[in-house]
Amino acid sequence: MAIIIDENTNVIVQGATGNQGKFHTRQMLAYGTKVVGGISPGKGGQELDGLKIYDTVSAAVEDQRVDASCLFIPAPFARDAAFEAIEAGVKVVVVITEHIPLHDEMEIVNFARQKGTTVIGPNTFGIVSSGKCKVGIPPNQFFIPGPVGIVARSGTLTYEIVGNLTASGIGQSTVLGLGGDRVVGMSFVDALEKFDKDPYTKAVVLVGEIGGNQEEEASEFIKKMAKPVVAYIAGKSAPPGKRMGHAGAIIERGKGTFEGKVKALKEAGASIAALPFEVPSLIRERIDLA
Amino acid sequence: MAIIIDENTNVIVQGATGNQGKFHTRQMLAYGTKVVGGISPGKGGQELDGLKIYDTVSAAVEDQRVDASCLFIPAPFARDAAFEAIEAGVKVVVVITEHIPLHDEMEIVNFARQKGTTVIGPNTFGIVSSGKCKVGIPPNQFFIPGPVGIVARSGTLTYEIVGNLTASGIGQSTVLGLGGDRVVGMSFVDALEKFDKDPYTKAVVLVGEIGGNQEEEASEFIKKMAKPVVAYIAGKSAPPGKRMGHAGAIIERGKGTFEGKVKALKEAGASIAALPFEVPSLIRERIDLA
Amino acid sequence: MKLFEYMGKDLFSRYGVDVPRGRMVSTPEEAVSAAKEIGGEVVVKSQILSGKRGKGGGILFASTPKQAGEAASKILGGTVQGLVVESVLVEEKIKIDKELYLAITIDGSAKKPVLIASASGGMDIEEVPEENIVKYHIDVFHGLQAYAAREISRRMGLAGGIGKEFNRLLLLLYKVFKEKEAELVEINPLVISGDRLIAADAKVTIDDEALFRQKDVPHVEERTEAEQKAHAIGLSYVQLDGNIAVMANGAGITMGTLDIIQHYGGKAANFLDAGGGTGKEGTAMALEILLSRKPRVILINIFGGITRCDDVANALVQVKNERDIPVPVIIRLVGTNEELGVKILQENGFEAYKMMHEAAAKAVELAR
Amino acid sequence: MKLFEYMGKDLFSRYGVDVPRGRMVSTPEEAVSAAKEIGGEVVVKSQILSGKRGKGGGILFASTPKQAGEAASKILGGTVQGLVVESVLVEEKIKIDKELYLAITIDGSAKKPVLIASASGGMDIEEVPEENIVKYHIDVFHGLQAYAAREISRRMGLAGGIGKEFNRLLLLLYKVFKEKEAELVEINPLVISGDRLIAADAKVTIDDEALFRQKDVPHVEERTEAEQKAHAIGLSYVQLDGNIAVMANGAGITMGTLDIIQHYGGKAANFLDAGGGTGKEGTAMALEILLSRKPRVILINIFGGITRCDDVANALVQVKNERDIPVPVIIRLVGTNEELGVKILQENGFEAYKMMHEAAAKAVELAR
Repeated sequence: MAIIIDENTNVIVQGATGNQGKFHTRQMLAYGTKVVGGISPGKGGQELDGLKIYDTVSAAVEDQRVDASCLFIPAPFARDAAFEAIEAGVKVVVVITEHIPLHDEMEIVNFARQKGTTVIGPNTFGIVSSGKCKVGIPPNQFFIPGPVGIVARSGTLTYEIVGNLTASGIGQSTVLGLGGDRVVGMSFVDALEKFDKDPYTKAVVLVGEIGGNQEEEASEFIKKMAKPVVAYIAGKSAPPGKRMGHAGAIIERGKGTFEGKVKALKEAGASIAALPFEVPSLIRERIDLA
Repeated sequence: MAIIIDENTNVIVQGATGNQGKFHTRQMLAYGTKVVGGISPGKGGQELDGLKIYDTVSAAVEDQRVDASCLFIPAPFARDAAFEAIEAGVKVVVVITEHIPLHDEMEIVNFARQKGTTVIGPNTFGIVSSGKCKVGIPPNQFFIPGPVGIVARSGTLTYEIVGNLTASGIGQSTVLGLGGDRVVGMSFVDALEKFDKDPYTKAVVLVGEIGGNQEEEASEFIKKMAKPVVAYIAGKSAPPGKRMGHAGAIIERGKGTFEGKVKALKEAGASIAALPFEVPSLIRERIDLA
Repeated sequence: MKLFEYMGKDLFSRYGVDVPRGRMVSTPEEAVSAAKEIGGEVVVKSQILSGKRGKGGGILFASTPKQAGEAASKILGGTVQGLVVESVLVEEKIKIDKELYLAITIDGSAKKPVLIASASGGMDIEEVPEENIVKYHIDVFHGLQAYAAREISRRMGLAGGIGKEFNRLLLLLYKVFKEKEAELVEINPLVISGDRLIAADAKVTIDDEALFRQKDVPHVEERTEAEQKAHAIGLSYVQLDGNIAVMANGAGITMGTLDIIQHYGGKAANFLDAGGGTGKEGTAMALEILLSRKPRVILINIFGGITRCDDVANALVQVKNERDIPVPVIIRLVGTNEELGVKILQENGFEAYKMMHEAAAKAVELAR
Repeated sequence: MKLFEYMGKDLFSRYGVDVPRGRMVSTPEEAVSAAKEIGGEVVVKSQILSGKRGKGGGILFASTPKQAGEAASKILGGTVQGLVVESVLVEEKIKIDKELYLAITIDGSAKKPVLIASASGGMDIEEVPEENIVKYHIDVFHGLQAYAAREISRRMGLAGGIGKEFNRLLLLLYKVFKEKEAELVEINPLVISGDRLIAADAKVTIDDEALFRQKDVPHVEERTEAEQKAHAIGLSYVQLDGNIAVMANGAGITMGTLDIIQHYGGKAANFLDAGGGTGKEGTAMALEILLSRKPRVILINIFGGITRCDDVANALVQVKNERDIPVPVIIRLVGTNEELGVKILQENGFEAYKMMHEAAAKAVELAR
């Protein structure tokens, strides 16, 4: 088991014939993801390494079952492509694209809600259900199957933590990137709910950062969770009012501080890793890995 | 029993302090409708014949339970008022107003669908559950409780048929006006579904007219209905391309003809009244009124 | 409100839709100079609010300005499809590689705009088999979006440069539809001409109820004089060609009255829904409109609800006292204060009926 | 991108929002003539991208043009809230009957715009008790509608003429927010002055990511020179005030690196997320930016995924061969082709670490 995607997930790639799209489509196929088509307007009927290319998402959906779409679409056109996937009935839409305007992001997320679609991102590395399916851009080699679910706002920091876990022999059920922007489709709470229900996941690592109040909201949920949570929050040293790379990672008007988030998480019963490499040992404290 | 509204329905009137609104609010109260408030921006806190006036629908909803709203709002502002009621969570919105622009009507109806609201009208006389509740403008004196449900696109023609039924001693469970415009909230099918489930209704009278294909769609549903349907269709003599008063009553491109509708209804098993006064005897043929 | 072809094309053109170069003229002389200005072969098209102009002789081709003038003088002042032609559109004749059909209208069942397109253009869309038609319902809040345009092009089998032009056109046409609050925008035929996609015709109907806020749309009057008069005082009036003038209160009951007249073998002279406004002045004006068509008999059918029967009766009596009514008036009057109303009528020499079919039968009899 | 007050007011004014009459000037002389033109008492307001200007001496009142000139010369060229004042806004002094607060911003949790209003204006909204704040979430597709404006006015207790003005203002402000793709539009204070409702201040932040299509918004540069340089080549760079220059690949891991430096008692000179672009040229430019701040040590933290460690190592070596690097460079390099990368580094005199906290600890030690 895993959350959101697994070995039966049929994936299409929107923007499969662009540079980034082509590279990561090959990587996903190499990982074992069931990529069943690429979308590239005007190139319908062509093939990419044996992969069928369609002009539109509807054309792909008419042809076969599509469970998820991965978007490598330049920011100015990402809203349209996301709407296309949502409208066509694709139930998981992973928006890798960064720099999408906020008002477009709000429209994507609200349209998805109306249609009951799960949006991952924008500005995310995607999602990996270890050993089963990868929809997104993380390097293939770090992930091993195991009992720890990971949900994060940031990419390489997640790889860092996954690397530490894997090096310690602790595998991951699903690793999910919510995205670094101020408006993204899923929240920590959404992910924690799914992990709490997933029989294969025994503990969850929450990789948060300063800005917003997602971590605080997550804390309320963690109180009710059956499974232990280990959290690491980045941005302790960041000065207020500065965006630390991510649009969402900014302390504004005294809100979204490191201290506030850590306090809320601690009170909710989460273990806090002061440094990333402490995560594996905290996991071992909370669950029996034998 | 009855459909949509009954003796427990709390009703507000939007535009209660205008000429039309004031008159019909009094008529509804006289009929026994539980009118619990009037909405009139800028007049909140005032009273009309002892009825509380609120500035906004939200103010009324905060103060007490509101089940239905009746709109007497000039056409240019009707869309806004309908949105207000829908957004505030009122589940039945009766739009009496005529001459509302079509694009506004589409927005009202689609917003209502998103929110699960029933819209009756626009350009309707409203709805009467005989002896229990009236939301709209029909004269009070014609309705008597009984087993026949009536659904219609037109007003006075409905009064005519109700008058004939009442004169024959046949009462009505609920009399519902869908509205005469091309885009309205409810269809014949929606109403027939409700009547078919309503334990008090034994037969249904469908008062249709030329234009559109609602009657044809209704025929498909009538085939599956447990209860008998008597139909009268107006506009047999109307020439194509002319709007007979109602925006929706027009034969365009050879579609929506009298003949097509009658044929479909007959095939579905409905009894057809050639003239309005034949309705009561057709009802007697189909149900036992003893 | 329907727009003339030239107005529709003007509107399209302002939104960036490609239309043939052309000029609207109302004399043969103007047609000659328009043809000169345009150069080459031209088409002379009668401007009437009806389709099927080609079959009615309302569209002629001309190779020279002189011929264009001749074509114009043939058409102008004559009738096409029963309508008088007051102006013609002189346009460049475009090379036709393929004709398509494209329209956006309102689907009353779906309660949404629907885009209808077909690779079989130039003919009536009703005659095109369903499987050759692409239909796409448009979300009223999100509008027609770029991805939807791509999907429609795909279903139409349009690719490459023309596919892109078609995508662009779809978005523009929806913009016209939405911003102008149209009931219908139709391009038939939409012509593929080399790498151009040209709207060779333009049918635009603006929602009458939206005209109060559509100030920059040209005004087109399709109503007869009597219909205009009735509309001005809030009556819904449609001219028909029988001899029984009809007035009733409500659209449905008026239609029903007309049907009953037909049922008994009569023919109505009009549809007149007086709505709730049957006071003295309204009644007087309504009667004046009815009489202007010189009917054999007048049939009034009032089902008084909010309207009180005695008010209706008094209004009629007052009108009768003030002006001559040269034909019999048959009145059916029931509802609120019925007895009082009937009494007033009878005291003043009107015949009053209780059942509408009886009144109609009597009117038919008198009209023979 | 934040706009200066005068730009925000100009924008508001173009949408029909009532703002004080005023002029932006950059010399005392211009301030004198602006005050003359405006007449009566004026306010001289420093134009900086920060709030709390009043407390910082950045807002002065003047009764005469001469005083306005004096006020301007006091403020211009000086600093307010740590920022250099290059221009001042000279405005009519408005009569204040009451101060309100009004803003529209984006609620990341609700994923919707939220309108925030309070009858307690003039102070920071954070200091206003929650129960005195009206919050209204706006549907992103339907926008702020007239009924919502009426409801907000009601909750604000605003009735009569001012209530209507407020309704109108709400719709206008949302229009600015939506059309200009703002992250924030704020009026604080919003002043009731007789029957007028005047935006006495204007804070507008436009979404940086939308600037590519927001062509008519004035450009405001808040970044330092180094930040601009980094931004131009796609690096995410924030200047800080420590002495350990940091470069990593990814926003989260860069933040994490900064945190670890602080954890060990060090201070970072910057945040620099090189993203995936750690090729030779990118690396060279990034290093140049890092060195421009004259750090004691450079810490590079690369977790190679798609990025190959040998590529990173080679890029570093090449840069080292081409230019002088006057400070020690500590590198943490793991991931794809790690062994090869580390070998290249070590052969060229770089110290390579496996764990990021060890590398950070070493950098802190060297920076002491």
